[in-house]
Amino acid sequence: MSQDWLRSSVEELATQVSDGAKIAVPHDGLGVAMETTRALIRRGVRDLHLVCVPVSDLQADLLIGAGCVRTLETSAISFGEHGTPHRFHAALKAGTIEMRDATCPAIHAAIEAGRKNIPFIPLRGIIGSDLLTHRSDWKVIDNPFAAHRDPIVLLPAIRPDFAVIHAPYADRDGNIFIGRQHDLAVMAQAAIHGALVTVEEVRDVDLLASEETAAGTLPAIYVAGSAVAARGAWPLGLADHYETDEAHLRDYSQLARTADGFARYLDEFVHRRRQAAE
Amino acid sequence: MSQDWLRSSVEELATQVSDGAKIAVPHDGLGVAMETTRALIRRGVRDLHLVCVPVSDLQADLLIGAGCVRTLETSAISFGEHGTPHRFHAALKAGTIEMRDATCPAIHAAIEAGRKNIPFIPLRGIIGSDLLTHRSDWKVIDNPFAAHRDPIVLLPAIRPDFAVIHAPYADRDGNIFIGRQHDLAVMAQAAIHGALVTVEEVRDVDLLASEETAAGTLPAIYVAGSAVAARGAWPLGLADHYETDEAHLRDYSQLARTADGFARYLDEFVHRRRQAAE
Amino acid sequence: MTVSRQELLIHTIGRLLLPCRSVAVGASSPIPGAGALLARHWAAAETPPRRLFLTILGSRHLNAMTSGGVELFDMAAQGRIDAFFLGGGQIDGEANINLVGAGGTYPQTNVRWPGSFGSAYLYYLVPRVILFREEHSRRVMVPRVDFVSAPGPRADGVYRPGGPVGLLTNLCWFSFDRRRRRFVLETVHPGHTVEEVRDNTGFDFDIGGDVRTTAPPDAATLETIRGPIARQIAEAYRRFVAQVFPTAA
Amino acid sequence: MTVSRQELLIHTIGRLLLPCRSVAVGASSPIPGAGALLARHWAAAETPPRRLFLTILGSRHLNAMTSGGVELFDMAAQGRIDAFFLGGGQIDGEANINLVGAGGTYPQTNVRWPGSFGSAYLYYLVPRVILFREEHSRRVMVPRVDFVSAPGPRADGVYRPGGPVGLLTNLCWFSFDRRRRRFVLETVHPGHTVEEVRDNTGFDFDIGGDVRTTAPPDAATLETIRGPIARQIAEAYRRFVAQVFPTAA
Repeated sequence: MSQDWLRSSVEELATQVSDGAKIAVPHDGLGVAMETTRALIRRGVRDLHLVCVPVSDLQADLLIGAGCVRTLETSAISFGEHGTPHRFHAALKAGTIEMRDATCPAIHAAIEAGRKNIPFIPLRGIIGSDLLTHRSDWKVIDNPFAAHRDPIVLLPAIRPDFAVIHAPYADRDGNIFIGRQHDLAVMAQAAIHGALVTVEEVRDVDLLASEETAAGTLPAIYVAGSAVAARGAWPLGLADHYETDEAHLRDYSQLARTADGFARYLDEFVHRRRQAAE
Repeated sequence: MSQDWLRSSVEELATQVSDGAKIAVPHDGLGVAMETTRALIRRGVRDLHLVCVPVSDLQADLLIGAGCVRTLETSAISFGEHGTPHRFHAALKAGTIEMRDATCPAIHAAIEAGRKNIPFIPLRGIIGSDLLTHRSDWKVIDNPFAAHRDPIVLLPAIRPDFAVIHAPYADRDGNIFIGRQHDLAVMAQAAIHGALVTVEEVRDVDLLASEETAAGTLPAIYVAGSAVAARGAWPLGLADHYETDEAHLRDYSQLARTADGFARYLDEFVHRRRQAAE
Repeated sequence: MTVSRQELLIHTIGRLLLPCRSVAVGASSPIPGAGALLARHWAAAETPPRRLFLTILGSRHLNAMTSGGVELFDMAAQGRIDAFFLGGGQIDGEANINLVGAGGTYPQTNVRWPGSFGSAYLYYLVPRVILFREEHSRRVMVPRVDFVSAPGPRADGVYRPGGPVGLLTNLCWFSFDRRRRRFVLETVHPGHTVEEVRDNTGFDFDIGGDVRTTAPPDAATLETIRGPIARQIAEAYRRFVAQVFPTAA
Repeated sequence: MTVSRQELLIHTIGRLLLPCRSVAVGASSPIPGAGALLARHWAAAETPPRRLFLTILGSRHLNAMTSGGVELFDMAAQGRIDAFFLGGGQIDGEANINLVGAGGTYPQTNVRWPGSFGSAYLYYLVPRVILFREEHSRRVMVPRVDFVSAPGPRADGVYRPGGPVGLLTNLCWFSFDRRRRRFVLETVHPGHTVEEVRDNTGFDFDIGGDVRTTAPPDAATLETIRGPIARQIAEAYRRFVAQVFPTAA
């Protein structure tokens, strides 16, 4: 089997993302493609529409700080106990990004609608929240199946150009093991061109050969390109493989307080590609 | 851990289904609960609303022939090369069942809407098909997100009372291994009370302990009750475990040509519980 | 070498599917399945090799999907299925197909077929739907279907990126002109005539400039069909292979 | 034995959750997580033992779900989550909560919090939402939130099978009267007073007939919290356990 799905490097993978592309990204622990993120910054991508499924942290803050993002759609940006997303806050204050605050199930439902390629999907809740006031792309209609008045929100489907993810391994045919993180498959399926995937390694196995592994597999048909990136989620973690590098996150949050500090961080860890010792 | 989810027998499991209940069933190969079906006939359940996800064969024909079904919602009833579903045809001719012809993706989408408990879901296609003419519960609206006229079908969600399925095994906590048959999980989740499950066996393992098996597991929270039924899909097959008993299906189709022949079949294989030699 | 009817159809389908990246085939469709395997075989032999994703419904190994039955329909909506096959108990000249029943008054039809399956959806969404029905008779090819499971393309403003490219039978290959909503007879299978097609077709159709004979497979292709393709398809369609390619089963 | 603030809160939450079949807890919520584990422990000790399904978001082992993040929201819609916890940078007297930001003009708020997460959905659908915010100050408990992430219950005809049962803070437990849309002070934690609650609350609230002192855990419960519960929660909230239950971490 030819491995036409395998790119020579993460840099090559990153060239598939054009300026202005809409990309969907997962949250910490699920396989955030941090090495791809750094490659995108190195190649100077601009005007991304970043859809966080359903939240993000370092990945969004880095891309925003590096000036790669025009539109941010997310239910939260949070470093948890590890600090504050200063670049996100600075961009909000400066008005340099278009902010689309959402709620987690709305992003999930819109991505699920994208996977079915239906134009919209209804969702409960939301009415009365100020989120709705600021989302002119969300509509309220009266449920046409109800006997009485029953207002409900309709969300337009999200079909990103790419889902950008990191996973433990690909098999010899380019199928990707994602385990129980079915959300990653939904994102890849919803994406017009499929998923751009980094993997820790390629294994000479067939994931589709057994029911056990097939159930946790993203089939190659949804993959627009893959590259090997060992520790490709670093400094974030990858479940069962490595933990989040909490010290690095705290250091980042300190540095990124100022534009200067952030520039130094980019120079050292993105452009000069320093990685913390394993 | 107490095994309060484990019923003493399939008969006990079948008592959970009341007359008039709406039940969702999968198609051949995915885990059709034939032993539960026979138990339902033995206990004389009436007025079922049978939702086939998305098609059925012997299970539907048996339940219809035995007079258990009031409403049949399906995209097809077919024995493939093994004969003709005579009891289904006879009931249609006699007008004793309400027929709701559908198309596979519409049943899937309505069940997915049931899982999200949204009242409806849009779906492409269908308009111009006579299916729509006969489904007064399906509506056509103009897509409110389109700039131009864009008619689209809205399907009401399906929330069955139970999903009725058969699976290879349960673990010690009542989690059910379903492999890559994610459809079974969706049916169970959409069901108001969850799934009634028969399993070939209970294994002293924890399916949630590894990513590999967790991805193919229906968690116990969606299970309304389980019972052990070895070869519980017979005469249908269970992937990786046993094949469809094609000779039995052909014999059934021959017998079920007439009401008398069908009564003899019921007597022998349902009430007197004869099973073909393994 | 004598080319069987099945081999001619498999070869014709293989050629129709060659441009595709992804093909899905129904559960009881051995000839389309074999045709798709042949197209996959050819794509893999290109320089550089090209991958053709193939899903035979119900097969465990010939299956690019991992999320259950709904995945096929979602893939089709995503634009990830380039070709699919549909048949029908009745097919009419506007490419309407009927998989439900004939005669009587629905639902109390005189004849009842299994049902519409996914036709009322896939017919709108898959760019290359190949109508495939071996029986070519006035019973099947009717002036007007009794029940429209899935309508042929029409200018009704309905979202319809897909539709039929043509109709393949035991007698011939018709293309379908979506704008004019008519079948066009393109090739007639060896041993059959335009006359015969006309006699057995209940609907009007057009005739292409010069109706040629359907091209049979060459010797190398025939060898491929009888060898590797027959072996690969044996998993999904055991009985068919035993009947048609007894040496491979 | 001295009961710590955390232990009092864990015990209070455990009692509130006891009637539930299924509880979900957010990713950064160690006290609610411990409270839920306590309720599960009690349920398992009943005769016959009763199973309480518990999902701590982000945990691998304390997790009843297998289909990814969307599953929590679908479960809530299905009616399979009986209780959940929400907080807020601001909470007002009508139980509106704000997780987005304060001051300035949205989106250029003076202070920005992470965002609304699932609040604008779960608040409507989960029957027992417990508002949990340790800091009890006029900065948090405001007359009117600056941004409504999720609105308190109101008679607006919106589908809302769920909503808040009350608000638990470092000072007290308020129930919430959905009909009157007001908080009712039910118990004040040991060492604190109604006066103190009033001084630190920016919104009006009602006072129940007799405001009692929040019941502390008995000795057996305290042992359970400090032993098995602390050990179980260590997986999900390592840092918290190291801080509060150093012997269990």
